[in-house]
Amino acid sequence: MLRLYVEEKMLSITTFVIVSVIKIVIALAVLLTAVAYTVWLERKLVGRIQNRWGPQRVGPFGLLQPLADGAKFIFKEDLTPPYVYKPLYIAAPILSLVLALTSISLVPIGNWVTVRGVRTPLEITDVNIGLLIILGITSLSVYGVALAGWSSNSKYSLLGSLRASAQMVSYEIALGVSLVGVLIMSGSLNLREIVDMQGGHMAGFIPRWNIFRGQIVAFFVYLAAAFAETNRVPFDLPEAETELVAGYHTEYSSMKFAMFFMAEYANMITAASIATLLFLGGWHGPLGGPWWLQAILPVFWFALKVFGFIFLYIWIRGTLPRFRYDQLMAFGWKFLFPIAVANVLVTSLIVALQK
Amino acid sequence: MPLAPAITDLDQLKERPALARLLAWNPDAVEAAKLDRDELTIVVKRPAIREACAILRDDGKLQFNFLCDITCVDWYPNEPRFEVVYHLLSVPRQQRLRLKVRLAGDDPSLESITSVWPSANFFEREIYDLFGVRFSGHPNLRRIMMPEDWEGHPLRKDYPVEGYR
Amino acid sequence: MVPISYYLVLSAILFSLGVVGFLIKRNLITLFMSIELMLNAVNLAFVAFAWQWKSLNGQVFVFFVMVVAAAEAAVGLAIIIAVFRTRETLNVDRVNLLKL
Amino acid sequence: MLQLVLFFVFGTIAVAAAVNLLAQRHPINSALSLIVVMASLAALFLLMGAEFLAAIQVIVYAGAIMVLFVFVIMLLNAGAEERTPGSRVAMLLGFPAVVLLAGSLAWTLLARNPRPAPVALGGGFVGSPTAIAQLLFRDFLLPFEVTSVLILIAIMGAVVLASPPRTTAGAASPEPPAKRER
Amino acid sequence: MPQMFTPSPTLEATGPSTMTLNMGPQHPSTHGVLRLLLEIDGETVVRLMPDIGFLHTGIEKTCEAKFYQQAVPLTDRIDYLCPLTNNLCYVLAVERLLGLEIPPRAQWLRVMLNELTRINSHLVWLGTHALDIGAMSVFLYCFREREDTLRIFEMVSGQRMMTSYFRIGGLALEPPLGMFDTVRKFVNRFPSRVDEYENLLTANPIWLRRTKGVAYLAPEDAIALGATGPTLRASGVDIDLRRDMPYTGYEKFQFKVPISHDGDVFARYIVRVEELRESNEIVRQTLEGVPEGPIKADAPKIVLPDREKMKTQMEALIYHFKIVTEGFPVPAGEVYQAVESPRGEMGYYVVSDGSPKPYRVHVRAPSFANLQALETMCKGRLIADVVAAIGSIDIVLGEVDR
Repeated sequence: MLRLYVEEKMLSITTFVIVSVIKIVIALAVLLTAVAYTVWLERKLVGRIQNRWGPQRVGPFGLLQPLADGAKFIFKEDLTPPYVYKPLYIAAPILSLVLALTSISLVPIGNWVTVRGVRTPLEITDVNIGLLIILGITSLSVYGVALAGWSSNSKYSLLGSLRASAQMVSYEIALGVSLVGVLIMSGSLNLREIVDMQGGHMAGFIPRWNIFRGQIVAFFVYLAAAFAETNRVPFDLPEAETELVAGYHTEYSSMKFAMFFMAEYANMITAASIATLLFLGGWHGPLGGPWWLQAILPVFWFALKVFGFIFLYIWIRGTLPRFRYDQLMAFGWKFLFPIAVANVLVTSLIVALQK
Repeated sequence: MPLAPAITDLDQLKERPALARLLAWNPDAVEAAKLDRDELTIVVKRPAIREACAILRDDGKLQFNFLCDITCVDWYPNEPRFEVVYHLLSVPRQQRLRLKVRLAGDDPSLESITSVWPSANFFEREIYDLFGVRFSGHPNLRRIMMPEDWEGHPLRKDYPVEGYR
Repeated sequence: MVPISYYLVLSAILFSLGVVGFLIKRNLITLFMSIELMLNAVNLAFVAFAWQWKSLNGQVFVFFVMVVAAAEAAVGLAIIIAVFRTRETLNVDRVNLLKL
Repeated sequence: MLQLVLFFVFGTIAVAAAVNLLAQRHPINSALSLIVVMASLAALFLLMGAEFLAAIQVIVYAGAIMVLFVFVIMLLNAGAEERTPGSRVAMLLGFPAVVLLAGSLAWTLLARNPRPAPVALGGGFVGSPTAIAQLLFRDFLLPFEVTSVLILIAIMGAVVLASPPRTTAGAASPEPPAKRER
Repeated sequence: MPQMFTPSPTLEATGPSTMTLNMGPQHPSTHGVLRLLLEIDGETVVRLMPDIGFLHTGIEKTCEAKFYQQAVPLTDRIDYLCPLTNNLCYVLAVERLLGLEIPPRAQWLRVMLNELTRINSHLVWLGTHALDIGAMSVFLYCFREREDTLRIFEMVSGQRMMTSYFRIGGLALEPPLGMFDTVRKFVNRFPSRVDEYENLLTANPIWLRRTKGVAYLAPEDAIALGATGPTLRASGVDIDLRRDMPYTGYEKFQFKVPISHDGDVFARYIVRVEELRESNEIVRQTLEGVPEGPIKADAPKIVLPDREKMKTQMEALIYHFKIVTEGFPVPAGEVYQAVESPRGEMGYYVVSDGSPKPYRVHVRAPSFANLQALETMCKGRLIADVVAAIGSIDIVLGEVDR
């Protein structure tokens, strides 16, 4: 049932709508800014890894670089090559971006807050099958890639999108199975409940995060699968620029290309958020303090963990070469998937024995 | 280091193994020979070039198993106009040998040696492209450097350096 | 407050559209999609009944239908690929021999 | 009330997309229409409290099965469908028959004049994952296991059918390096 | 409807399930303007046809219109990653035609700079090869060291890339003060930098998967297809012209010739990385005891006089005028001079008819011959392996097309 949480503390459905709209606007603004600065962070960090400065001309430390990039994308000529299948060619990047932005709406970033008597969760909507819906939306994002490649009517795009759709569908399985262990332990699909399960400490000081409670294998499976789902190095074959020019978005330019670009980074942030929520204890952190600190700290811990994950993404990008396509498939099916299944078996056995 | 004069007398060079082998095979195939600046050159008659290459490659003592290079020199307006030059290398013996075939300007064609060394493929295409020398039996004799519809053969001496205007 | 019959009528309409598609479409893949549409219509009916009787059995059946649909799609599309490889067409009127 | 509005919205979308499925000539458009049908059905499932099924509908149907369809359409580069005499006959005979079928079904269903089920938004009956799992792994354990075997067989069948005839060997592994030259 | 441009040649698909893919000339991994026509079945390469000539500049023809000494700067442009090797090869060929003896100091410097050029070229290769396979950072690490070698070239010649430093009869200039110190610093630093590259690649499992057993070339195939240099040595054929047919004094230096018997991309990678270390050792040896003395041969009619002499001595001025305006005649004859360039056997075939202009200059370009081996390497493999194979044979399109 659509549990819309029209609770007693919420005054009416009107308040609910108003609060939701405010939250959507804020979330979108924050997410898009985060996307822009993830790009900046990536360029800066990869630059440092490679002995160069990265962006530093636009603003202090190149901090205004995302704005310059955005302006450039907007004012670039928007080429539509002949022979493309236009409706889908235009729809594909929009689909990609919309799906990437939608999935973040189910990600809680902190506890409930009460503002002027209106109590609301720190996310756009709290659904009790949140994780499943996120998985569903992510599974739909294949279409953006597949349709972009197909409608471009170019061989490189087609090869890229065939690779991408096969890769994303394959790794989705390993990714889904890697989450099952956590779900067995928490017994819920609600992200908020999963995080609540991870509060507190074991043996006095170890946080009760899932990663410390036997899900470390699942975490690494999720890590690898998430890299593949978001088409990042070392699984960036769909857009392997040395082989397929730019894969599925070879024929795209200007804002349409920017949409794919933003979708990729938004997906990265979503993947990082899910990893944080499911394995790294969400917004739980070590510090206590006065009430105002308690209000801010969860969001801070959450952001810190997401940042750490994204840092890992970027670090690996600067370090590793790229897999070959058949090796990628073999890695997903013959290595990650069995490990994930084994993890599910072991976890369920342990949980069953404990009961 | 003053230059020693080139030896062009066939009799003086007879003891050279490569030349001796070719003479033993078919004395008519060898047109001339020259030893100049420590480099042995054997001029082979046109019909014999492919078999001469095969013999030099397969001979157990000579082992000229590596084809370094094929190129061409245009002696326009002299006749015979073209000289196709083959550079062979014996990897085990570390020796080089130069073979030459002289071709008349009105019929610049000879047998391809791609069946002996597949590596001759590109070199012969290049010569065809830039000199207009045809190689019979070449698997894919097309222009390689110039566009398909180019007119003329740029490395010929009657082709101006600046190109036709 | 939606009457159960509305759901059933919607299900019937979708099912009929699936049947129409199966009859008039000529592309093997589209035919296949029409079958999927019919299965979906049936799923809708199942869920509607489950809702009416407050019994989850109907939903479990939808689950099984989905599994069968997935298996069917995998095998069916593999057959389509095999057919396309030999006939080089997807038109059912031209794929009228059982032998590959 | 809200439920009725949502029903009509998603029901209309579903029917429109299904009609579009039939109207489109190119299979990829049909496939996309079918995805829309499935997504709106998922919304209807939510209205009826089948939240697990709604998510599964999106993940399995839209996210996996239809991706397979789109993938195959891309792979075979299937063009627009052509009209043949056979399709015209099917159109002439099929349409009336189907209209008859749909009409009789609708009449039968509506003539019963059932009571509206008095379930409010947010109320009791929920097909939660836990509830479904308990049913699935207790009462329906045997069918569940049978379907898993079915899936396994389907995977093998698909692999056998779709793999190309064994003419070209795949990427050949390098032979052992030959002896040194000298 | 806009007209589609169909480039020629074209490749027709031979089977129902294959399609043709046009890779290049504008493609990120074809190292310039190579165009590959691929016929692929899925992602498996069925046929591969290189199409070259996009960079054809007619250098051989231009040389025929220049004096002998004027052709030296043209040779820089043939292989723009190792200009000094090209200089050396051409200059050696002309010196052999002339029968000219080169003073030992010039020879030592030639060896030193030639090996630095090899390091420079291999660094570009390593960087781009790693970039092709997706390892981004190695590229910039390699270019960091390449910058050092380019600075050394700039020190000696005033130019970073198109140096034209070797001249017929010696060198252009006496190397500046402090040059040997700079080289010594570089040589001492460089091995640790090679370790750094190897840390990122050699034991990296993904790198190993991408390179081991990929693009195999059997030794007999390598010889038949005319492959030379590291490509040939990685297939197990032990030949290195520096050791086996020494020129310009290479016999005075001790070095190993790395070979491998695996014949795959990884073998070529290992051979080249070892060559980086060996070249560094050669440079280190050349630094010990560079002989003192002139840097130009004592041949006033051929070698340009020093600036100082030209301003003070009448004969020198006359010779200078004559060399610059009329060139110098070269005895008739022909010479094929081969050197070991970073890519393989680079040969210059120079024919003289006794005039001050070369009658014919032909370049035996290693990349041109190595490129022929590409189809054998890539048949039946995946597109990604084609990229790895192109990187591993290290082609330079300036040299392929000339």
